[in-house]
Order: sequence, then C-alpha cells, then structure tokens
Amino acid sequence: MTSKTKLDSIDSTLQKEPLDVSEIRKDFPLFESREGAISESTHPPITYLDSAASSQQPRQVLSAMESYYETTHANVHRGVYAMAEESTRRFEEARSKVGRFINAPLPEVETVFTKNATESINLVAQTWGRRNLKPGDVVLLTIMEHHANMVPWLMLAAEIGFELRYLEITDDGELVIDDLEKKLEGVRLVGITLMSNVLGTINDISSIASMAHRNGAVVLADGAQYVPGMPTDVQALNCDFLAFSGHKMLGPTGIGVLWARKSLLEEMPPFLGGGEMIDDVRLDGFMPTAVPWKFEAGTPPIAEAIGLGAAIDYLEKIGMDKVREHELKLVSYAMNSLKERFGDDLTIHGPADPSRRGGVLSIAYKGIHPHDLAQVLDEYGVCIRAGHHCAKPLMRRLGVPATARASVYIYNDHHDIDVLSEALAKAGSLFGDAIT
Amino acid sequence: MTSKTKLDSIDSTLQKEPLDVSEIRKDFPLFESREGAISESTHPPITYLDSAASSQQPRQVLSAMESYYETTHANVHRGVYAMAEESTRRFEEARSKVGRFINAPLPEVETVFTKNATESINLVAQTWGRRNLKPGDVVLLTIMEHHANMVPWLMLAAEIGFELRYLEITDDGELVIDDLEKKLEGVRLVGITLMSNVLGTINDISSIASMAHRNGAVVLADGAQYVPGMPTDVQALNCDFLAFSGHKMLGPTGIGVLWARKSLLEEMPPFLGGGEMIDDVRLDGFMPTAVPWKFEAGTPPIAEAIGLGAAIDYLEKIGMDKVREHELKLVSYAMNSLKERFGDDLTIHGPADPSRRGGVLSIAYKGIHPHDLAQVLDEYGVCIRAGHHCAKPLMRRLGVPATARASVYIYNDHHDIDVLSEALAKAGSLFGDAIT
Amino acid sequence: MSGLEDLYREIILDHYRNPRNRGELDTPPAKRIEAFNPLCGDEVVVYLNVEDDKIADIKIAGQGCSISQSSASLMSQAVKGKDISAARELIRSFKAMMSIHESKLESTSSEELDEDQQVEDVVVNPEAMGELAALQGVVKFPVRIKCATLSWNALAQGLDEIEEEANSSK
Amino acid sequence: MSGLEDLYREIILDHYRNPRNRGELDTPPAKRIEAFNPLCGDEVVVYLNVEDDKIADIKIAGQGCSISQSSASLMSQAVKGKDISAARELIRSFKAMMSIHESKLESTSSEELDEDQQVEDVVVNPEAMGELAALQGVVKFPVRIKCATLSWNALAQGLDEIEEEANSSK
Ligand SMILES: Cc1ncc(COP(=O)(O)O)c(C=O)c1O
Ligand SMILES: Cc1ncc(COP(=O)(O)O)c(C=O)c1O
Ligand code: FES
Ligand code: FES
Repeated sequence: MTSKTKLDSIDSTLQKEPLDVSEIRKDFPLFESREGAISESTHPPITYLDSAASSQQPRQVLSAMESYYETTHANVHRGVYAMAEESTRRFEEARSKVGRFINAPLPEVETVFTKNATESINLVAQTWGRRNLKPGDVVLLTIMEHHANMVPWLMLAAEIGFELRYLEITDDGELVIDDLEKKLEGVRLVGITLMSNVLGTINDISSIASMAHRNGAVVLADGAQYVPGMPTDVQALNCDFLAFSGHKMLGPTGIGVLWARKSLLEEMPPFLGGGEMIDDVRLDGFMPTAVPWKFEAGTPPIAEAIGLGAAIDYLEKIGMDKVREHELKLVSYAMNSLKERFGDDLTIHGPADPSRRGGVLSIAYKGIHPHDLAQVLDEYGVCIRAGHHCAKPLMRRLGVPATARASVYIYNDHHDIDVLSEALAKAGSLFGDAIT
Repeated sequence: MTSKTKLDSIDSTLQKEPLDVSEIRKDFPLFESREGAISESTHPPITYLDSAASSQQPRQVLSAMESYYETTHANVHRGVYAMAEESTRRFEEARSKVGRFINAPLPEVETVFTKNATESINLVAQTWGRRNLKPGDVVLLTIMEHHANMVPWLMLAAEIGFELRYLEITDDGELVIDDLEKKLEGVRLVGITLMSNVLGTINDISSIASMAHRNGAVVLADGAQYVPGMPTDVQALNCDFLAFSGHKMLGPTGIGVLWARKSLLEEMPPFLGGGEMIDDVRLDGFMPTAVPWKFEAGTPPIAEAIGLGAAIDYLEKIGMDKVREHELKLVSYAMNSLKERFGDDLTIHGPADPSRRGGVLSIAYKGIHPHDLAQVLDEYGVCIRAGHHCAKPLMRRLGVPATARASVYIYNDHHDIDVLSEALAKAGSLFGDAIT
Repeated sequence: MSGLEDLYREIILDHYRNPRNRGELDTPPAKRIEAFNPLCGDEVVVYLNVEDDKIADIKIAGQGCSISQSSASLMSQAVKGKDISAARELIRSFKAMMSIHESKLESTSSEELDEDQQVEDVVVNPEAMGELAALQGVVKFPVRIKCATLSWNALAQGLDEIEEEANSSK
Repeated sequence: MSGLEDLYREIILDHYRNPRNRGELDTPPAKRIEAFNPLCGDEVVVYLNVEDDKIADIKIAGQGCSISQSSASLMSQAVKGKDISAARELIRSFKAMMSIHESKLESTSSEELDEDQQVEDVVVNPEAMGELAALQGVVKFPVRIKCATLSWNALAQGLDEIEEEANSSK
C-alpha cells in the first residue's frame, strides 16, 4: 500500500507537469533520434536550446503546408476557379486565426502578413513613421531592443532628423521607468520589446502604454520573443502595433505579422507597391485597396501563412497558459540547478526572479568565451547560441562582447537542462585553467 | 514489317518531344488524380493552366524543404553549432545556385533574397531610386508592365517628383522602340518586363539596354515571367537589375530574387533595417554589412531559399533549352488548334508569331466575360485566370477590362490544350446566344 | 455540373442576353451612381429618378460579367415603380441572402456548411423575392458574390444620397 | 569528440591561457591596427614596430575567443624578428592553409571532401609552419576560420600601410 501511494504521488507530480513533453516531442522529427537508436548514430542526440533564434516545427505544421502545395496551391485573390478560391480561403483563414490568437479586435482586418518581425517593424517606420515624424520629434526605445527595433528608426532618423531616446536598464535587467513622464516629452512613438531576447526580461508595457497615450504617442510592441511563449492580448497590452515572426513559434520561415489598430492602418500610406495592394493603377497614379491587403504587395507567403495557422492550432491545443507555465518551471529549474552546480563560476544575465522572465537564459561561465562554450557544447549535441544576439547596444551596457544563450520551448524538459549542465562542466574542465 | 516501321516512326516522334511530360507529371502530386481513379472523384481531373500566376511544386522541392525542417533547421548566420552551420550552408548554397542559374558574374555576392519579385523591384526603387532620382529625372517604363514594376515608381515619383515615361506597344503587342533614342532623354532608369504576363511578348532588351547605358541609364529587367521558362543570362541580357519570384518556377511561395551588379549593390543604401544586415549598431548609428546580406534584414526565408534551390536543380536537370522548346511547341499547337476550331470567335492577344512569346495566352472568346469563361471552365477542371492580371494600364490600351489567360509550363501537354478547347466550346454553347 | 447550373440559371442568362432597363437618364434630374468591382475592374452605372418617394425610373449602364449584368437587370425590374422604403426592404433582403452565406462561406469550407442551419438563419424567404431568387446560386461561388451585389450597393448609395439631399434642402 | 580535440589542441589552449607578446607599444613609433570580427564583435589589436624592414617588436591586445587569441599569440611569436618579406610569406601560407579549405567547405558539405585532393591543393606544407600547424583543425569549423585569420589580416594591413608610408616618403 505504501509503495502504491508513492507511485500515485509520483504519477500526480507527473500529471502536474503542465505539458507532456515526451508526447509533444513525438511530433518533432528532429527529436526522434533521442528516442531512437542513439548508438547507431555517430552524433549525440540533439539537445535543442536555441528556440529563441528559431523554433523547430512539428509535423502538423509541415503537413499543413505540404497538403496545401499538393492539393490546392494557386495564387490567391482574383482566382475564379475552385482551387484558387480554396487557396485564398485557407490563406485568409490563417489571417483570422493569427488575429484571434492575439485577441485583435478585428482579426481579419488588422492582421498584416509580412516576411518576418523585422519587416513588420520596418513597415511601421516607413509608413507611419515617414508620414508622422518630423525634425524635433522623439522616438523612445529601450537599450534592450533587438536591432530589428533599432536600425529601422536609426535609418529613418538619419533621413528625417528626429531624436532617438532610450530607456535604461537596472543591473537586474529591468527597464528604468521612474522618470518615464520626463522621458516621454516630445515622444511620438514608443518602441519596446515585450521580452528581451538576451535578458529574458518581460516588459509590462500596459502602464507605459497608458502614459504614452496620454502624451499623444503611439506604442509599438516587439513581440518576436513574447508571442511564442505567453498568452498575448493586444487589447490588454494596450499597444498600437505588435510585430512578431512565425519561425519562433513553431511556424515556417518566411512569415511575419504586423498587427495594428484599424484606424492606424487606414491612415498609413502603403508600404511596398505592386499587385494585390491596389484598386486601380493608371499611368500617372494608383489607388490603394483596403486594409490589410494595402500592405501586402505581390504574391504573399501563402503556404507560410497556412503553416503559421497550423502552428497556432498546435499551440492553442496545448494552451498558451500551459506553455507559459512550462517555460517558467523549466527556467526556474535551470536557474536553480545551474547555480547550485556552478556557484559563482556562472552568471545568468537578467532578472533573478524567474517569473519576471521568458524562456531565455544568457550565461557567462568561468570567463570562457561564448563561442568557445557553444563550440564545446555542440560536441555534446547541445545547441545554444553565442554572440551579440542582434543587441549590440545591450552588450555594451552589459560590458560583454557576446553572451552564450540557452532558450527553451515546449519540447524541452528537465533532461535537456541536465545535459546542458553536464556539457558546461565538460567545457569547464577543458578551459578551466585558462581563467586568470 | 510495315507496321513495325510505323511504330518506330511514332516512337521517334515521341522521342522528339523536348520533354517527357508524363514522367514529369509523376513528380507533381496534384496531377495524380488525372492518372488515377478519376471515376471515384466527384471533381474532374485538374487541367492546370495558370502557371503564370503561380506554378505547381514537384515533390523534390517539397521534400528538400521538409528534409531541411526535419533534420537541420536553425537560424542562419552566427550559429556556432553544427546544425546552424549546416542550415547556413544550405541557405548560401541555394544563393549560389540561383546566381549561377542566371549566369551572374558573382553568384554568391550579387544574389539578394527577397520575398517575391515585387519586393525585389521595390528594393531597387527605395534604395537605388531614392538615392539617385531627382526632380526632372525620368524613369522609362512600358505600358505592358505588371503593377509590380509600375506602382513602386509611381509611389516614389509622387514623393520625389521625377517623370514617368512609357514605351507604347503595337497592335501586335510588341514594344514600339523606333523613337527610343528620343524617349531616353533624361532617363536615369529603364524598367522593362522581359516577358509580358498578359501578351506573352518577349522583349529583347539587350539592344535597348545598350542604348540606355550609352545614355547613362541603368536597366531593370522584370524577369518574373521570363526566368521560369527561358534560359536566362544576365550578362547577355545586359541588364543591371533582374527581379523574379520562386513560386512561378516550381519553387515555394515566400521567396524572390534580386540580382544586381556588385558595384550597384555596394553603392546602394540598405533597404530594411534589423538583424543580419549590420556590422555594428550603436545608439546613434549603425554600419551596414557586406552585400548581399546588407539587403536581407531579419531572419530570411531559409527553407524557401532551399526550396528554390531544389526547383532550380529540377529545371536544370530538364534543361532550360528544353523547357523553352516545350513551351514554344505547346503554344504553337494551342494557337493553331484554337484558331482552327473557333475561327473569328476567338482572339489571342499579343504577337501572332509564337516564337515571339512565352507560355502565356490571353484569350477573348465570343464576347463571353473572362470571369464567366473561367467559371465555366473550372466546372471542367480547367484552371485559367480571369482578370486584369495586375496590368490595368495594358488592359486600357487593349480596350478590355479583363482577359482570360491560359498559361502552360513543363507539366502541361497537348492533351491539356485539347481539354481547354473542349471546355471553351461548352462555354460557347452555354453563353452563345448572349452575343449580339 | 450542378453548381454551374445553379449559377447560370436560365433567368440569369436571359437577363444577361436581354438586359432590361438598359440605358441612361438625363442628370439632373436623375442621379448617376457608379459601382466599381476592384477584383475584376467591372463597373455598373445606375441612373435613378426618384419622384414622390418613388423610383419613377431606373436605367443601367456599364459593363461586366453575366452575374453583375443580370443582377442589375433583375434589380431594375424589381424596384422600378416601387416606394423608396420598399426598395430599401428589397435591398436588405437581397444583401441578407448574399451576405449570410458570404460570412459562412468565409469561415467554413462549403462542404462543412450545415444546410438546416443556413435555412434557419436566413432572415428572408427567397420565395418572396420572385425572380431575384434565381441569384441564390451565386453564394456557392464566393468570389462572384461581389458581382451580384454591385448594382445593389449602387442603388443603396443612390437612395442614401437622394434622401440626404432631400433632408438638407428642407 | 575528435573534431573538438583537433580544434582545441594543447598548443592552442596553452597560447590562450598564456598569451605571448601581450600588451601595447607606443604609437608612434609603433603602428596600431585593429581587426574586428563582425560575426561575434571580437577585436584583435596588433602593435607593430618595423625597423630596417624587420618586425622589431609586436604586441597583441584586444579580446576574443581562444582561437583568435591563440592565433594572434602564435603569430606574434612566429613573425617577431622576421624580415617583412618572410612575414608576408608566412601570412600567405597561413591564409592558404585556411582559405583553400574555406572555399571547399563552402561549396561542399564537409563529409564530401576528398581528403587526397585537399592535400594536393594545399600550396604550403603544414609541417613547414611549425606550431602554427596546430591551427589547421580550425578548417573543420568554417565559422571559426575568421577567428584564426583575424590577427593575420591585421598584420597584413599593418605591413601594407608601413610600406606605403615608406614609399610615399621616399
Ligand atoms: C511580369 C510580372 N512581374 C512581376 C510579378 C510579381 O510577382 P510576385 O507577385 O511574385 O511578386 C508578376 C507576377 O504576377 C509578373 O507576371
Ligand atoms: C526581440 C526580437 N525582435 C525581433 C526579432 C527579429 O525577428 P526576425 O529575424 O524573425 O525578423 C527577434 C529575433 O531574433 C527578436 O528576438
Ligand atoms: S466579374 Fe466583374 S462584376 Fe462579375
Ligand atoms: S568568436 Fe570572435 S574571434 Fe572567435
């Protein structure tokens, strides 16, 4: 009876795990090797800890795209024949799915497909920005922004001559917003990442957004890291623009999203010119069509939108609350177990409180250069990213040229963290004596 | 013996066909139904005659992408681990393949990946155009351009104030170039489609380009329709920019190409800002990286580039000469057999000489509205496109609101043309009495 | 071929071949309204003569496909001589016949449609629409719905403008 | 693990742990050259003192990974006291060792490499390069090749600039 009780309690612990990772992993062809005949392979099984750069894709996503190509691929819009209609239907259905996923008030109208989050932000800069920003205006960013939310503004500022201002961070990797009211003076647009791809910090933007709105500024949220791992609600976030990418949330490459309030989209001039985005073209002018198509010149990434739709189906089946809970548990476990094992030899950048972070851990270990660390880890099948993570200004603030970043997603579990830990120890003993 | 000889001669006729279409069709899942159990299906087999809008994709392309996703997907560039390196290698390998396919002098350096041909042309307008064009300058286009090569210039002209000028066409659908020297006065850029997506006309641009170059203008060739069906050599074409899309040449959606001379690419300012396209970013400025990456901000369409690479492998295995020969034969057959059957009830827009055209046939039949025609044809499984084909100024020149367009590619054969012909006859009898 | 026969019913082809009320009216007194279908570039022009809150005369010009042309012709027949309020009622009914299906067709593939539910949802009885019911088959072809509603949108816009002008001149 | 052991040979780790010629030189007379690796943000700074066409002194500063640091250290040892022409010869040999492999690795996946052909193509004999041959393992890791060549590019640039200045002051 006692042993039975014990088993029960183990079972219930297991059941308490928010996700059944071993079930999930079966949907990801890449992970078959770990479950399969490892000994036959000369390579160690993959421990994929680089989802913040790009996630893996489940079979469901790949087969949604494949089935599209195999049965009903045709160019969207304007096609009269049934296959083209079906292609259009699936494409537009994906659009509503994406819009509903982030709780857009008007999912079908406010969801613009781009090729990636970077293009989404550039779209805002080149249309809203070019139309509204004047010399003397201010765009307020943060020093933890990804280059995707810096360079478009730097380019436009060089052209127009407005000012760029930045929110600083604390040593714990949190935004400094004590002096926000003052910082907001003259600001027309606030651009903030919802989650830092280096520090993991989650930025609560809704109060920042309220203050920004009171000051007459619009708010652009970079959701590239946040949307894949958190329940996202643009209405609760209180932002005006939201940009994110498909490939970081189980979707394919080649697809990104810009959500924006309808009123803003309608005011904005078109972005790229060409087919699909016009109502009429004459030799001396043209009439843009309705939103969201006004911003989608040329043949859109059709299969990719459908793939992203399938990714969202997959995530919603799991439940984004569960995804968040899972990442939180895993990050807590990683922070605890790594700290316990390596003590002061290991530093984790960003907030000490796991609940303030997403699934990203930037590590400094024993002074070993991040690229060397990643190289050694790769030998053990552990995939982490080393570099500046497209956040050079943040690297300067942290005083490092680069970091080694491990990131988790729905297919990672405690075992992956243990493998990471073991591989770190190996790197430590290889390079150990180099530390002075 | 006589019958044997007869058989032999039939065989040799068959062998003379440039392509073995029935073999090719086996690679395209969509066409399995025609070979398969048609009677079980409630739908007639698909006669796909809309490749000019978007082609179908062979298994080889789909499986190249799938195998990429299943075995080695990771974000490209900067990744130290083996999987990320392999991902980068395949991506960059696709780039060289594409560059070599169009005989680029420097395939790895001069080939920029975009999301479609439309973006490629916008890139030229927004970078080369914005930097070089001034009020009083002229951009010379043709009235047969696709909106993709009109609207970007209309947008920029509205901003900068340069002049747009157009080459006219003859009633046979050929460019009027008698007065080219005069038309070139003040021209900084000439933008010409290599093949009209409505008329099928192939424009021999090399002599136009020489004259343009003598006048100090650069030449942008829109290869969206031409590259899929013709052996393409940017050096022989003598152009400075070439834009085309993957999805019209057996590749996936979400990928386009801009080729440009290295010297031009290097002079051009960046297009979109973000990750991958910089060497350094500071809070007050940035340094763009080397070409071609300078023009590829954010995570590129990795799987799509690899898919396009596989499409090119497929086309090269067939041989682009053969592809051209096949399309020419099919178009000749179609023009002859349709004319023979329908006489004056049927008009084919564009050059009467099939060798002056690509695989595109815009048809006017018995005054039946193109959308009605396409609708009726769909009932017989025949997929053609009805509409303005994103060429409204050309529609106005032709004096029609729309045309019905059938287009062929490597998987089409005489049988498809016969089915088209039969379906046209059915439409004729349904609507026949409407003609007054 | 059943879908196609549903779309191109004999009445539709008849109105396409022999459009009723084809022509123009002098403006003023008539009102001229253009409706443009950006999907295909077709255009329907409606000329409206309203007297004593009645559609005294109506003419149709423009060019387009069999659906847009026959729908305009059928419409002209149905509203000519009618009170504005009755015409408005008809517009509502017609658009309901089209749009209920339209939104359904957009969110679910046509095979998944629950026939019973459709009938229940329809606010208007197609039988009550006379010849106009012939256009019901269009809803199976979502891209063609715009063709059918083009002239009706023009009519609605025309009535709006006429009533607005009447109100502001009061 | 053989690849990794090839990359991080004992000599390399030794030079990483105990870099030779670390420090700075007064400029002038010394020349200071920075080399920057945009892929990672690392930087090697080379200080060069050339007297009578000889590298009289060389110091290395900056920061980076074990490969870039050890390569710089090994380089400083190898060229210190050498004639400019001998140093240039060594640069050529070193870059050949890296770049021949580099172009191969870019066009074919590493498994497809034909070992025999590789050896044939190599213009230099790694044996002749002494301790520098330890860096040969880097070529199996294409993204790290830039690490190894960083300091060598800086040295080449420094020698170019010095000779140019000498020529123009003649
Ligand atoms: C001549 C021509 N140019 C440009 C385009 C635009 O291609 P995409 O929609 O792939 O950007 C097309 C495609 O319809 C075309 O036919
Ligand atoms: C916070 C953040 N913003 C933007 C991006 C850019 O995403 P993409 O490269 O898909 O455009 C990334 C991806 O690295 C990111 O982490
Ligand atoms: S196709 Fe133009 S209105 Fe019907
Ligand atoms: S990783 Fe920066 S030089 Fe090696």
